[in-house]
Parts: sequence; structure tokens; C-alpha cells
Amino acid sequence: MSVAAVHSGGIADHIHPEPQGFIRRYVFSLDHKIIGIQYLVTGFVFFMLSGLLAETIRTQLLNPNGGFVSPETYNEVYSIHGSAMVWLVVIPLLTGGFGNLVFPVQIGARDVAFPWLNMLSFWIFPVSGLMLFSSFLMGAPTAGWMEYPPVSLQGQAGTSMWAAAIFLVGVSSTMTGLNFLVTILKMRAPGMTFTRMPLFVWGQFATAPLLMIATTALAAALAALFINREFGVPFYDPTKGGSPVMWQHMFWFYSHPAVYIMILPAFGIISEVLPTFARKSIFGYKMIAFSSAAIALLGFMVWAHHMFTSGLAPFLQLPFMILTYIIGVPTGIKIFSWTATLWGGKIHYSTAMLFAIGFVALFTLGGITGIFLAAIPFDLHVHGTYFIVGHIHYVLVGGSMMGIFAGMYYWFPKMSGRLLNETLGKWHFWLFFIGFNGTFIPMHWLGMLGMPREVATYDPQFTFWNRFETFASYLMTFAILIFFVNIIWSIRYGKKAGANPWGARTLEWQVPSPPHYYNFKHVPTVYGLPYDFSQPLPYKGLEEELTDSPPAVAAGAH
Amino acid sequence: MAEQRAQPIAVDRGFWTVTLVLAVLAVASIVFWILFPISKYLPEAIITARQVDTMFRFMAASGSALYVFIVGYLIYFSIAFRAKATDPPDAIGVQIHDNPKLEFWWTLLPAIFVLLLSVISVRIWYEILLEPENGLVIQAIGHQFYFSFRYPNVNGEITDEMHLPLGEPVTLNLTSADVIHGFWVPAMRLKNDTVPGLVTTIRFTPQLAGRYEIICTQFCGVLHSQMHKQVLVIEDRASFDKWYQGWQQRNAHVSNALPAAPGQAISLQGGDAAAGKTLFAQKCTACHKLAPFDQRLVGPGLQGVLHDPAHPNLVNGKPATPENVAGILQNGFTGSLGTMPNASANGLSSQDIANLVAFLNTLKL
Amino acid sequence: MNAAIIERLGAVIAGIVVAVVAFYALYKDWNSTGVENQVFKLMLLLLGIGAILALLAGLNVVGFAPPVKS
Amino acid sequence: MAVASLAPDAGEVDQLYIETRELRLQGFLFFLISDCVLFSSFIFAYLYMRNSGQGWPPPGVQRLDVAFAAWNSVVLFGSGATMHYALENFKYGHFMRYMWFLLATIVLGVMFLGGQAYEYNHLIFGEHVTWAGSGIFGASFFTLTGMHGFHVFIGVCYLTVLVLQSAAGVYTRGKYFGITAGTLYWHFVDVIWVVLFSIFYLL
Repeated sequence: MSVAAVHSGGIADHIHPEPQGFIRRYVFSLDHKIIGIQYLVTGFVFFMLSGLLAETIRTQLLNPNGGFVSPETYNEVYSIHGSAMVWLVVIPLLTGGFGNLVFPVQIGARDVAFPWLNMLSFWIFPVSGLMLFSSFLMGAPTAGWMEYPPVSLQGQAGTSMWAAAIFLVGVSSTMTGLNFLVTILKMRAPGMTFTRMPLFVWGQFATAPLLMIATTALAAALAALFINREFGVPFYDPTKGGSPVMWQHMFWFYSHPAVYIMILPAFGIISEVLPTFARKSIFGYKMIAFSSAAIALLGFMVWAHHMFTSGLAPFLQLPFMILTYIIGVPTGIKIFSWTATLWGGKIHYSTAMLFAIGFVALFTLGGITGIFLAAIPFDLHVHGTYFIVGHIHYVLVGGSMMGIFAGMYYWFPKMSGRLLNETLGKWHFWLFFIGFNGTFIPMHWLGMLGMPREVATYDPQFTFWNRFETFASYLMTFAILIFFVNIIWSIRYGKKAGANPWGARTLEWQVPSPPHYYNFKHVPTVYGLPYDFSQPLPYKGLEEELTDSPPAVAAGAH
Repeated sequence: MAEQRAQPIAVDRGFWTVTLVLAVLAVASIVFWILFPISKYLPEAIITARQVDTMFRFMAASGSALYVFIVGYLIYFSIAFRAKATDPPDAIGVQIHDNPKLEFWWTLLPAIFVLLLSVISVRIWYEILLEPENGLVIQAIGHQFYFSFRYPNVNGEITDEMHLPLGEPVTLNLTSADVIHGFWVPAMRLKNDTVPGLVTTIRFTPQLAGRYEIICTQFCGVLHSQMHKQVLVIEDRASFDKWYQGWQQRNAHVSNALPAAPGQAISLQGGDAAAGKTLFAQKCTACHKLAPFDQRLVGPGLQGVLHDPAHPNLVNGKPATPENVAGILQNGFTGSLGTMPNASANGLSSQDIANLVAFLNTLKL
Repeated sequence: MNAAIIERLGAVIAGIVVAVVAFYALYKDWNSTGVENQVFKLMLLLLGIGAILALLAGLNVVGFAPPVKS
Repeated sequence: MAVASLAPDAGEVDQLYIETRELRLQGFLFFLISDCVLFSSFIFAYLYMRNSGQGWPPPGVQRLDVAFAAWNSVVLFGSGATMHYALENFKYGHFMRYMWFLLATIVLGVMFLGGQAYEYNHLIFGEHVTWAGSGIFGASFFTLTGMHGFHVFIGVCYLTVLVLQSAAGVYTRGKYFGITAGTLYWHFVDVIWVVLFSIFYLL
């Protein structure tokens, strides 16, 4: 206490000494950058496991009669694939991973608001991931990632384990959201107003309340499912007066915002990568920033568009259809703005940029089919078919995963000090792009012609396209293997990056790679938006960052 | 960074040429979707199927036109504005921050499009909703893992295919005996979930004779992928009637009472013990013996269940009275031994329950 | 005098006290500033409403009272 | 000794404390918001089930008797008032009064929990209404009130810790965020009960 009283500075002047020792530094670390890397590593491990499950699914579908695994196993495999990809890969990578790694530096903070909470959120995540995968040992859930009761009430013992695991990972997300929201609201550097925040921060800023509020609703739904299964309390059991449709309401009240949790940070990544490599200011900064907020807000009002076939009254369905259409407008603004950003640029084709452009192309297709699905007459035809499977993968793989890859190629030098190999990166991009489209485009017409989702066997008339998809998916897997090889190789032998290999202008690139434990020697003052390449950098107080001088404020004991 | 503001780039001839090419491509894609013979790949079996296809054509045409422009410009800008080898390494692009006019239009035009789309989809949706209500009323019931059908004047459930006369309006009430299933006929472009405890209705009028698949689209258990059924739309009214009358005769002796719903009041008056005995042999002996309590199959032996001083309470802890036995028959019970299915899963009407209780009451130790 | 009447009497008397205290505290705090004080004011308001509801329940205006047994 | 610690800090503005307090306050309010969403979800579930199907109350369940619940609610609301005055007294330096109000809050909280236990006892053994065996009524009533009771229990523990900490002189007139947070939490628990009381006993 007395130390703090000597210099009456606030948090910005308060530097903790870097903890020594491997455990405190790299395992139970309080440093947001280390925690971000921990999230990324854990998330990519789960990504590999879920990818194996995905290939099991596709291999099963080589033949109309399946035969690779039994239908029981197949149902378990796709359920865990979906759950793991959503809760253990995409959400943690984009919020916990890139969020932790980048945005506190981008707003000029020394750390997030609650470092201990941050550490706790992280450590809950691998535990719940192991719980989710361990449900295979006791009979995994089989009803897909949505686990609609009553069929999930009949599910094997692992279904309860699934609910507990998702509940825990939800607790972790909620804490992360709370932490990020407080950090962005209260810990921005002097001069960093809301309209000067980088767009990645805007992405996190729009996501954090969704994490904080929507995830809690899911927690309630999961708790009720768990209680129903384990203690026979009839929340969802129609034979005892419960309502299975209630689960759908509660689940989608979370899971539709979750779609935006999975895409808004990726929007943010793209909005950073595009101007950097086009050497050009982002087009329509305010519109992109505010449309993120608009999407987050509207995201709470459209959940029932997943339930058009569930027997709701028509007058209840109508507003959900129209509100869903309206979400297309802010999303369209973003897409137009990104396209316009390229106009008049000097575009450098690094791998990150290729992924960013690929993102715009693929996500747009997913967005357009999303509007198709919002139209009730058409949704009555394709709901619950492969059309939906195609749509969700265009949004989540063509969108979120492409964003994650772009972010990895972009920020890898910042976290490791070395560049990823560009040749391997370009192989990764092109093989992934081709494999991805080959896998998921045919799903659209398969669904329209009559192939339902979540099936272990299918009508022989669809054999050709299913085989086509399977082989394309092998190509995609091969591309991801290249990516992992690239990472492992580059950590060791990659080209040294220096502080700012891309010539980027946000704050994280003005400090060394990797940044110091305390991020900044002096917290900078911000004078404007970072994106105008013709202007000097809008920061003051960064002169000493790349020199060897010690931080000005002595490390305070605390 | 040095002050090296590049000259603004004019919207030049290249841009307009590309725009023209894209416009041609967009028109081509619109024409493609208008002309695309959807019904060649998937017949339009009911009247409103055509409307759904029109909806799809409209969205696909406008969507692909938009997509052509976005991706076209993306590719064009990517090529035209790439950094060339001759550029100095620190060359920058033209710093355009925004263009309020452009942004206004690309907000307004999508908003207008959304309005248009809303009007069109509401209209088509109402055409689907407002199909005539009179006509053949059929109930389709989802089971793990098949659909069955109840027709007026036919006792019991038809577990064969569903037959429909051509051109006659159909009201299909969907419900489920166990879990949620999806009832989808791709050729009809119609689907609704069958939800246990809820009746949802779809209406349509078949316009094309033929045999179409009914597919379950909501995961319902391990054999979900094999849950198929067929619907046959028959042009010739006489052969439909023949099939219909055939089922009326075949099921003449099947009990037609609906299973007792949860919560429905059950009168135990007038239970017929003899009928209960027959029913017990049909429905209960798979899991229960007519033997003392400890002779289990799946559930306990039921000899003297209502008159056993050693076991005064039922499995749910309530005293062994006829009303509480009826409660278990009606609502089922899940305990450490497993699940006793409820009345709708066992197909027990309230009269059946009364008969069974009367029968069980006659059993003495 | 059975238990229900004592409970109701207690609810009415204590309900009046709590409601008065809550609204008095709200009145005293009305001009306070700061995020937490705004939240406190909202909570005091709801608290007062809750006390009034309990009081009305005690007076048998709202809620359900089973027919007195025996 | 404890009273001595209430002397104002030595004139110096502790910027670090002010900013840290700001963060904690914000974080704590957000925590309450997400907790509120948790309750709201279950309340939604209850209202949804109540309005779908068989009418209310479901067959075999009596409507809840309001008499005892009204008394018990007033006990909890009273604890909210005492907690409010505990904080007020601390702010103005009346340490002993603060302690007495805090203790009164704890006593009232424990009384409420005892009342809940009595109510449960009456329902389960007197009227055979149970968590799993009484359909959607038992499910929503016991889940929601149980969750609330658990929150009250946590609150009582927290307030007990506050008593011990205050006695040890942890909080000073300038630095007492722990007490503010406790008050916020306790008020939150009260206000949730206003809603639960209304929807279960009055609606």
C-alpha cells in the first residue's frame, strides 16, 4: 500500500515485477499474452481432435451404407465434433486466444482488468475440454451439438458429462466476457476514445456482452438438462408436463448470439489485416465499428429463426424472419466496406492477406445462404438438411476459421518473434480454399434434393457428391497439417520478425516482439485513428519502447 | 512516416469495363436461376411447392447477382491494386477514409431489398398457411423409428405408406409418441417437427401423382438415418378408396382410443378386469411377471401389487392404491431398474388403464 | 388463534416497518451520485415494493390462502 | 482498535486504489447482471411451462399458501434494510452501529434460510410436493427457490467474513469496497426474492 501512496499514479503507472520461475511465468501465468498463447495452443489441440472426428464423419459417408463406424459411434462422433468445434475451438480461439493476446496491447493497457480471473477462465477451459472428450468413455451424447430433448434425455451417460463440460466452458466464457468488457470500458490509454479504438477491439467489445449475457442463459438450460437427466426433474420431459420446445428457446437464445461470438472477433481480425496489407486506411471505420454493435444487439432478437419448424404460432415467427433479414444490412455494410478498402491500395500478398480476402469471399456466400434460411417458406424446405450443414460451415469454417488462420499468420510474429513460413502458408491457403469449397458447396444442393443432416447412412442417389466431398475434405485436412508443420518449424527456424514486420500501425506493433511483461515502458497517449498510412503514427510516448532502457516506473511491490 | 500522399485514383475506364462485365455476368446468373428446371430434379408435388421454388429462384437470382459483384470487385481490386515490383517498398495506397454518399446508398439499397424480400416471403408464406382447411384430415405420428398415420374412420394406426388422393386438400396433424422427429417430404417442400405433447398442422393439396419420400430431419435416436416412409399420391380416386376401405376392414377390430395423455383425468369406474387380463398379456408381460414382487424380469413381479403388506408403497414412494397405480401406467416411471414407458408410448387409452387397474386389483398374493 | 394468523400479523406489521424504512432511505439517498448509488436506489425501490406486496399478502389482498383446516 | 482504523487516510489521494475500485465495481455489477440472466432464464422456463399445457397449478398440487411466505419475505426484505443502514453507518464512521446492523442482517438472513427449510419441510413431508415427483411445479419451484436459497447462504457466509474482517480492521473510511460489494450482493438477493415471491405466491 505504501508504495502506491508514494507515487500517486494509477494502474497505468503501476508495473508489477515479472514473476520468475517456469510455473509462474508460463503455466499459472497472469500475463494476458501468455494466457492468450495458452488458449491458442489448447484450442488448436482440440481443433486437431475435432478435425479427426470430422474426417471420421466424412469417411463414414464415402458409402451410402456407411460401414466405417457403427451408427451409434457415428452419432457420438458428429455430436462431439460439433460441440468441440463451437465451444472448445472457435469461441476460445477468437475470444480467449486472440482477444487476450492482442486487444489489451491495442488499447494501451498493461493487462486485463482482472488477471487472476483471466487465469481462472483459462484453466477451466482445458479441464472442461477433457471432460467433453472423456464423455466418449461413458457413451458420448448422440443428439448433435444441439442435444434436443427428449432424445437427449434418452442419451447415454455421457450426455450429462457433456452438459457439465459445456456448463464449465460457459462459466469460463462468461468470466472472459466480463473481464474484457471491464478492460475495454475502463483501461484504455489516454486519448483512446471509442472512435479511435482499432476495429479488432471493436469486435471484442461487441462480443464481450454477448459472452457475458447469452452464455448465462445457456448455463441455465444446461443445468436444467443435467438436473432432468440425473434427478428426473421434469423440465423437458413431455410425459411429466415439461416442454422440449423450451430447451430450444433457451438453447437458441444463447446459440444465436454465439454465432456472433464466433464471427465478430473474426470480423475484427479481417478489419486489421486488410488495411495493413493494402497499405491503406480502412474504408468506413465508423460504419464497420457500429455495425458490429448493431449485429450484437440484433443477435439477441432472432433466436427463433432456428425454430420455424418447431410448432410456434405464425405471428410469433414473423418478426423473427424480418429481424433476421435486417441483420443482413449491417453485415452487408461490412462486406462492402472491406471490398472498398482494397480500392486504390498497394496490396501485398502475404498469407494473412490471402486468408482475409478468402474470408470475404467465403463468408459472403455463407451470409447469403443465411438470408435464404431466414425466409420461412424456404426454411420449411431445407431446415434440418445438408443445406444447413453447408451454410454453417461456410460461416464458421469459411468465416471464423479463415479469420483464425489470418490472425495466426498476422500475429504469430508478435507472439513468437518469428515469421511463419510464407511458402508453406500459401500452400496451406490454396489447398484449404479448394478443399473447403469442394467439401461444402455440394452440401447445398444435396440438402435441397433431400439429404437430411445427422445421418449415418443416406440415399444411394447422393453417393457421387458425398464421395466428392470426402475427397475434398481430405485435401482440407492435408492443408491443415501443412499449417501445423509450418508452426512447429517456424517456432524454431522461422525468419526473425522484429517489432513490426508488416508495417502495421496499431499499438501492438510499436512494441517489441514479443512485448514486455508490462507491455509498455510508458503508457502512450493516443491522438487519432491508427489507419491512415499517410499520417505519422498517432501515438506519443513510445520513443523508448524499442530501446534498451528500463521502464521509467520502478516495479512496485504488491 | 514520410508525407507521401499518393494522387487520388480516378474511377477509370478499367473500373467501368469490369463493372460492365460483372453486370453481364450478374444478368446471366439471374437468367440462369429463372430458367433453371428445378422440377426436373425434384418434382413439385403440391400446389405451394411451386411458390417455394419461386421464392428460391428470387433469392438465388438476387443473391448470386450480388455475389458476382462482390467477388468480381474483390478479384479485380486484388489484381489491379497489387503492389508491383517497381513500387518502392514503402509505397502506400490512396488514403480514402469514407464516402458518405456511397455508404448511404449501400445501406439504403439493401434495406429496400430487405423490405421487398419481407413482402415476398410473407405473401408466399401466407399462401402456404392459408391452404383450405376442409378436406382429408390425417394425423401423422412420429415413432422411433417410423411414422404412422391415423385416417378418419380407420381404427388404429396405419403403419404402411401414406396414401393421398390427387387434388384433394389435406390437413396433416403432426405429433409424436416419443421424441421430436422431423416430417419432411422434399417433393412437397414442406416440413414440420413432430413434437411430443403438441400437435402441429400443415396443409397442402397434392397436384402431381407419384410416390415421394418422407424423411425424418430431426435427430431421433440411433436409427434416425433409416427413418423413411413413403407417401403415394394417387390420381385414380377409385384405387385410393379401395386402399382406404381395405384399411377400414383390416383395422375394424383394433381399439381406436387415443393413448391417455399426461395429465388427462382418468376414471377408474367401469374397469373391466377380463379385458385388462388380455391387455396385460399383450402389453406388460415383456417386463413384468404375474408372480410375487421379487421375481423380476425388467420390472418387478406384479402378483398382488395392490395387496402386498410387505410392499405397501409403489416404486415412486406413493401408497399402493388403484389411483397411484393408474398414475404410473399413465405417466411412466424412471428409476434404478430402468424406464417404465408412459401410456402414450405403450398405447394405453384411459379405458385401457382402467381395465388394467381392475385386473391388477383382482390379483391376490 | 392459529399459526397462519400470527404469520400474517407479523407480515403486516414488519411489512409496514420495512416499506417505510426502504422508502425513507430512498428519499434520503435520492440525490446521491455514483454508479453503485444508482443501483442502490433501484434496489431500495424494489425492496419497498416487495415489502408492500408482502404486506398486502398478509392482509389477504393478493395471494392464496387455503381454507382453514379443522 | 477497530475504531481507530476508521480514521481517514492521511490526506493523500490513492489513485491506484481509486482506479482499482472502479474496475472491481464495474466487474461486480457485470457479475450481478449475468447472475440476473441466470435467474431470468429459469424464471422464463417457469413461466413458459406454466403457460404451456395443462393449466396451473398442475393436477395434484395445491396452490401455495401465502401466509408464512409473506412473513418470511418480510424477514428477508428487512435484512436488506439493515444492510443498507450498515453501509450508511460505515460511510459516516459509526463503526459499532455498522457492526450491529451487519450482525442483524446476518441473523435475519439465517432466519430466512430457516424459514425456507420450514417451508420445504412442510411441502415435502406435509403435502408430498417434491422436486422430481411433482411435475413442472416441483421442478421450477424447488430449482428457483433452491438457487435463491443458495445465494442467500453464500451471502450470509460473505457477510460473516465481512464481520471478521471489519473486526480485524481491514476496511478504512477510504477503502471499503468489500462492504459495498456485500451490500450490492445482498440487495440483489433481496430483489430476486421480490420477483420469486410474486411469481410463485401471488401470480
